[in-house]
Amino acid sequence: MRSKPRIAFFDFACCEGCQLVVLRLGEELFELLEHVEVVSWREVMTTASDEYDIAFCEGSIRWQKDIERIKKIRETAGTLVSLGTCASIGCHNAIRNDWPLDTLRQTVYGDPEFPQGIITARPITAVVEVDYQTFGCPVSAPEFVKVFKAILTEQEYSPPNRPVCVECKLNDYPCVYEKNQVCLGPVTRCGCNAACTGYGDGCRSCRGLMDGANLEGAVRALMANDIKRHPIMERVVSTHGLSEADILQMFGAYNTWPKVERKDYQYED
Amino acid sequence: MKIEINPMTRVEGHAKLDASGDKVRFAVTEAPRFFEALVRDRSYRDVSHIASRVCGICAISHACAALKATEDAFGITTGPRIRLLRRLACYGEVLSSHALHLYFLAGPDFFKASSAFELAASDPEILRRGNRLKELGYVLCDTVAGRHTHPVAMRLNGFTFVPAEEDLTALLHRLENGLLDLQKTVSLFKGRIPEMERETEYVSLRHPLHYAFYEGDLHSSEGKTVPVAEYSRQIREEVISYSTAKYARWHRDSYMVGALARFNNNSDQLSPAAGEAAAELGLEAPCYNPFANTTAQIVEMVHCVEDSMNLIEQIVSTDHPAETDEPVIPVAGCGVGAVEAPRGTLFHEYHYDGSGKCTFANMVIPTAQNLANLEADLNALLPTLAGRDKESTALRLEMLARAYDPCISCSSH
Amino acid sequence: MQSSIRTFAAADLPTLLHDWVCSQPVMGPKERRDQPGFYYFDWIESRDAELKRLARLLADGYGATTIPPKTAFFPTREPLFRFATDGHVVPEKKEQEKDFLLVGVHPCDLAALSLLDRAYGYPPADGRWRQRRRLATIVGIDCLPDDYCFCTSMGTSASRDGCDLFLTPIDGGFLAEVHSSKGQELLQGTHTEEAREKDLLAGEDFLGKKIAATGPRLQTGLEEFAEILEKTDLSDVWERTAQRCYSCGSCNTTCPTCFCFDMEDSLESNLTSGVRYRSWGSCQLLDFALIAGGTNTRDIRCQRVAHRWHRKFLYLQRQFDRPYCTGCGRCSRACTADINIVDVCNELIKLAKEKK
Amino acid sequence: MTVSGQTMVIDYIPVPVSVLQVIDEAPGVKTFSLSAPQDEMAFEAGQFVQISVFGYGEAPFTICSSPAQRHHFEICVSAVGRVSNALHRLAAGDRVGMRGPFGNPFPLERARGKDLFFVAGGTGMACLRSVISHCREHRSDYGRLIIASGVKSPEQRLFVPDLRLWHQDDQTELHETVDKADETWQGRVGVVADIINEIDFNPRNIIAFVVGPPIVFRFAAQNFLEKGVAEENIYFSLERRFQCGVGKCGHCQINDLYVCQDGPVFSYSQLKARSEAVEATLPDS
Ligand SMILES: Cc1cc2nc3c(=O)[nH]c(=O)nc-3n(C[C@H](O)[C@H](O)[C@H](O)COP(=O)(O)OP(=O)(O)OC[C@H]3O[C@@H](n4cnc5c(N)ncnc54)[C@H](O)[C@@H]3O)c2cc1C
Ligand code: SF4
Ligand code: SF4
Ligand code: SF4
Repeated sequence: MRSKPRIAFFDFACCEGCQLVVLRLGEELFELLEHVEVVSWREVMTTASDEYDIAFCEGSIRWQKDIERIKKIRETAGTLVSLGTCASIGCHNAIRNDWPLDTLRQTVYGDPEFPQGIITARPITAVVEVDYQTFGCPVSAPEFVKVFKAILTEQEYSPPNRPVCVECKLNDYPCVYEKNQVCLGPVTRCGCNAACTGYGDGCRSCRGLMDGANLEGAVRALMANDIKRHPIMERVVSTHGLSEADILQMFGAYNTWPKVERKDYQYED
Repeated sequence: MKIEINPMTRVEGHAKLDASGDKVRFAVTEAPRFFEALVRDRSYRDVSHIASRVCGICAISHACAALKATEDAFGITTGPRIRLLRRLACYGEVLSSHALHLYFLAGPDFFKASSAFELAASDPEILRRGNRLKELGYVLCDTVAGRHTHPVAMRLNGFTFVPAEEDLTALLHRLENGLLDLQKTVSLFKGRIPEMERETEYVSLRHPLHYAFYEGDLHSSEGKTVPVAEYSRQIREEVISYSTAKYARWHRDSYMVGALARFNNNSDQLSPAAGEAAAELGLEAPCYNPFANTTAQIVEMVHCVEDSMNLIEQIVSTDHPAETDEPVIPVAGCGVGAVEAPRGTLFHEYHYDGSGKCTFANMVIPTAQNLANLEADLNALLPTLAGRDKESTALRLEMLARAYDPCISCSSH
Repeated sequence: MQSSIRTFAAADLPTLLHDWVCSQPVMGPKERRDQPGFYYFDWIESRDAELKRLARLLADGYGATTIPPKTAFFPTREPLFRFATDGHVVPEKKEQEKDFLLVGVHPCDLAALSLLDRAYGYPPADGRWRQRRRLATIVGIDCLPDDYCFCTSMGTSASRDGCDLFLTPIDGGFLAEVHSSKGQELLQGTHTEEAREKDLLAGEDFLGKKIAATGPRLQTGLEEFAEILEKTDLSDVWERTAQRCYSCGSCNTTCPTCFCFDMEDSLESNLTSGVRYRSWGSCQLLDFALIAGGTNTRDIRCQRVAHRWHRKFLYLQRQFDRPYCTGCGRCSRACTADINIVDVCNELIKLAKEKK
Repeated sequence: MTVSGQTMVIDYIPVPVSVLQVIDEAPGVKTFSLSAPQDEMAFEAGQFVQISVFGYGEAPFTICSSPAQRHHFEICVSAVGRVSNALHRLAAGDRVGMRGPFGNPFPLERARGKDLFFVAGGTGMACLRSVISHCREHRSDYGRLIIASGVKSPEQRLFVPDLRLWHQDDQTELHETVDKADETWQGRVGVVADIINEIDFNPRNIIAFVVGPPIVFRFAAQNFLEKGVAEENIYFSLERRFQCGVGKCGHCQINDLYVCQDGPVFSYSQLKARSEAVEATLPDS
């Protein structure tokens, strides 16, 4: 048996909700931690170490200096995990790229120049290669646990390429469309065990679009127009009266980062 | 002596503390995420969900403040059952957040441990208890709002899901056990809080009928009470060159929000067991010891647990609907919403156009409001530490900063 | 066992249910309290209120459950066995090693269970399915269609496949067809009477009403439909359908006749023991036909859509002589992309006619 | 647990078997010798077993040892994913789970008295070794035994001792090729399907067994067909990913055929009209 792998948690710009989800695992976390040695975790530990084998990184890249920091972490860690949507696909942080930085600074600080050193917001996956990706805002606890175990047992983990609908059905949850709510579940990567739809709220795609998601189909299904619909969908579409822009904005809430490739983006780095 | 603590550990978010000569500075280095800008142009449907992402620890408070502000803007008055359920969720959040602070963040200092894990190595039961209390708070939130971070079931004018009566009453038993855990918590922390005294202005919400968390008017210990909608005319926010969080002041150069401020302003409304806990801990209003913010948190935890039982009974006996399929009709308008987040008064303000798009947003975060006061306290504390070595001075300064339970990613949002 | 037809009064139903619940575990339909109109199968507790609710659903009729009753025999996710990573395996104790009763199964779902009997019974038979099927006593109940039902086209409107007792609501009570000795026993504790001519007519009347009220219809016979699928290039319809389809799999995960599944090992926190689970699969999901090396034999949505129809109405039709669709309409109800199975079938038929 | 067909009921519970020996075959490829459950393993060449590494999952592997060998059996595994990588970390003494054997074997009855032509691309040899061993053990039942084996590079050759044997004695005609030679390789360079064109054989008396990646299937089929070999005499053994091995889970379907039950050995004539048999799509169609 080799000695216990050393693990570290790091955070970049985010709400630190993912770390809370991890901490909330309680007994299960303590059991999992038996297999490792936690050497750095700023939110709960004072001591820190620059040597670790497995790094969990939460949050998005925001400062210029974050780039160096994440590269350093990548160099040190044998295994790097992006924790949650901020780290994997940018989350709400990336929405800010829709705006010029001066406008943002003016809006929030009343000074177009302050603070300095801010760059285009991006997930850590856009800067370094990660070995495991986890999604969710906050990270889906079952997925974190799965990945943690996969790492310790040297398994691959491919994020599920199936939509949330599958988990709704396997849990026998009513579809929220029947509650006259808009849901992005049919195009969103599952793995959250239908956390939102189980409580009657539509999925907001916090785990990001799954591969091969039929976005055009979704726009068509949700947009107010005169295609023939079955009664449930008819009610949803007529009450919410969504335009294409509304629908795309909904998808964009967590999925804005890939759009950074757009020509009209202002890069600030 | 030059002290630099960077980054501050066992706090939420990135900050650094440095002391050189007789001056201490507490700088927020967390990257701003520009939430006030990024909700602009977005639909009212998304606002509370985006807002809750400001902070993982006080997600419910942000969601509530955003929902209240939006409801205010749209002229919606929520029914009594909705308000009761939201209050319950707020209690859950206060309980979990305080438990996190007490047992995982600040706690280890009182036992000379560097982390909760180290603490657990010597006494696993302490960590287990902390975990149970934290979990109890989360379970309250889960039951009402689907989950704590980030709440799913809270929506404008109601909930997308309402817990069944059985689910609510099932909590009662856990809450009773929670009170037992809290008794042990009181004895554990009693007498361990460092002494210090610096009088300041204490600001919180105040409600005529109950110890305010979810609703109330804005109240200052200077003797002034105003409706929350007035907040921006009363409180001035100011950008500081070395910090991405803004500082705030009202009547004086700085003021304090959070558990101690609430205790000082509203202790007359505490539940009976909370009052007893305060007495046992030797906490009496007004208390001018900022370290006692931690003590006040224990008292508030007792209050939250005890009053939750009360709330559950009220919720079960009110059959006003809280769940609704009816869509909200947006109207052009401005609204302000304030709640007592675990760390103090939180304000959200939004303006909407007629189609329900957000045109302006402002969020005033408790930790930001506390920063000026924290610095003043640190500067008052430093001279009293003369004669100590660097390490113990640093630790004491750090403990004071932690006593404020700063929530830094929130403060720079 | 000779089949006989009896009647009993509606007022006796709650006591009857009470007897059943006291003698064995009972699974039956329930309505979600926070969402009226949403039905699901679940274990029935012996509380009065719960029995009253069940009696009401049976007497007044209830709409199709989203998850079909096959879940009683093949749960959405079930442990297959526990293992230790050192190679030790322990069969998972089956939850329901006892006999149990499944009540309130609609005719189309009875037909679906018998289709799965064929598929899972095809050698080598699925032991779990077979075991649970043997333990179950089934009480069917007749129903009236909603906008999505098309059982008449699938020949399942009057199915009694595999049921022990079948109830038809008639004025003031139920017609109870006894189909097995187990079914007979179920009636033992209640006062029943031999069905009279008038009762039998009322039963027929119910079926007649049901058939008349069933709107959507397949525009051709089933064997002809299989032939169309086999022989015609239908890509126009597949493509049109695929433009809308999300590949979300809800059509499969709600279908009473779908039987594909996935298996997954789940390790416990000690990393030395765990459980292998099996859960419902769906051929509409992107990864379903992924093979080693990264090739996916159905990576284009259109291929997956076509596969669904081919499998249901052609391949399985040829293998088992029955289409793997009962006309329950669940897939159309569940589809958030508004893909209606009957509409698509009829589009296919229309295209085939045009091509001729 | 017996040969499939006799196993009438299945509960998906594997039986534990021990790893007896692990042989490094080539980079990324290992052969595992496994103990037979109850010391007796009855199977026919071409059948596969479902191997579980507990905590990782289950995957199908063809038995690559001779059916005559009954106390233990071998599988040859290339590390591509979850189960196969986990297998590669095992050592003698470890235990894995086994279900099966399953699937249809190579049609050796039909092949009696015929010349047999084996084409193996890459790890395809893993699948053919068992049938080749069987034919050598029953040498008099068959005519010529022609083997064409192609790998990417010399180090990728599998079962080198067997190859040496097949080369040396006169029971088999072995033709080896590599895509890319190195200093150790003096033999043929080029694609394996071309060997079909270079050898004289009587197309009317040939039964061909082809196993390899899709490209090998396609070109081998084309070349055999051009030589005049009948469609029903060209056999493929196909791979899919699946869960059950017994025609229930649905993952392995090639149109209406189940690889696990109707296959994995199929004749070209069975596959050619089936759109999902990507291996049988001829290069020019
Ligand atoms: C009848 C039969 C006989 C076989 N015999 C042999 C044999 O003798 N030797 C042998 O080595 N192999 C054999 N195979 C092939 C072997 O079963 C497969 O390679 C099997 O997938 C290995 O399982 P695994 O768990 O290691 O790989 P998996 O984890 O299943 O991964 C296999 C491949 O699938 C892809 N993949 C998996 N999941 C995803 C995803 N979510 N997204 C994208 N890509 C993904 C990857 O590209 C990976 O390369 C046989 C297959 C069959 C059907
Ligand atoms: S609620 Fe959303 S995710 Fe769930 S089934 Fe309906 S559309 Fe799919
Ligand atoms: S339910 Fe509808 S959208 Fe989903 S896979 Fe089936 S046909 Fe496609
Ligand atoms: S295919 Fe659709 S209508 Fe047919 S049995 Fe399945 S769910 Fe019912």
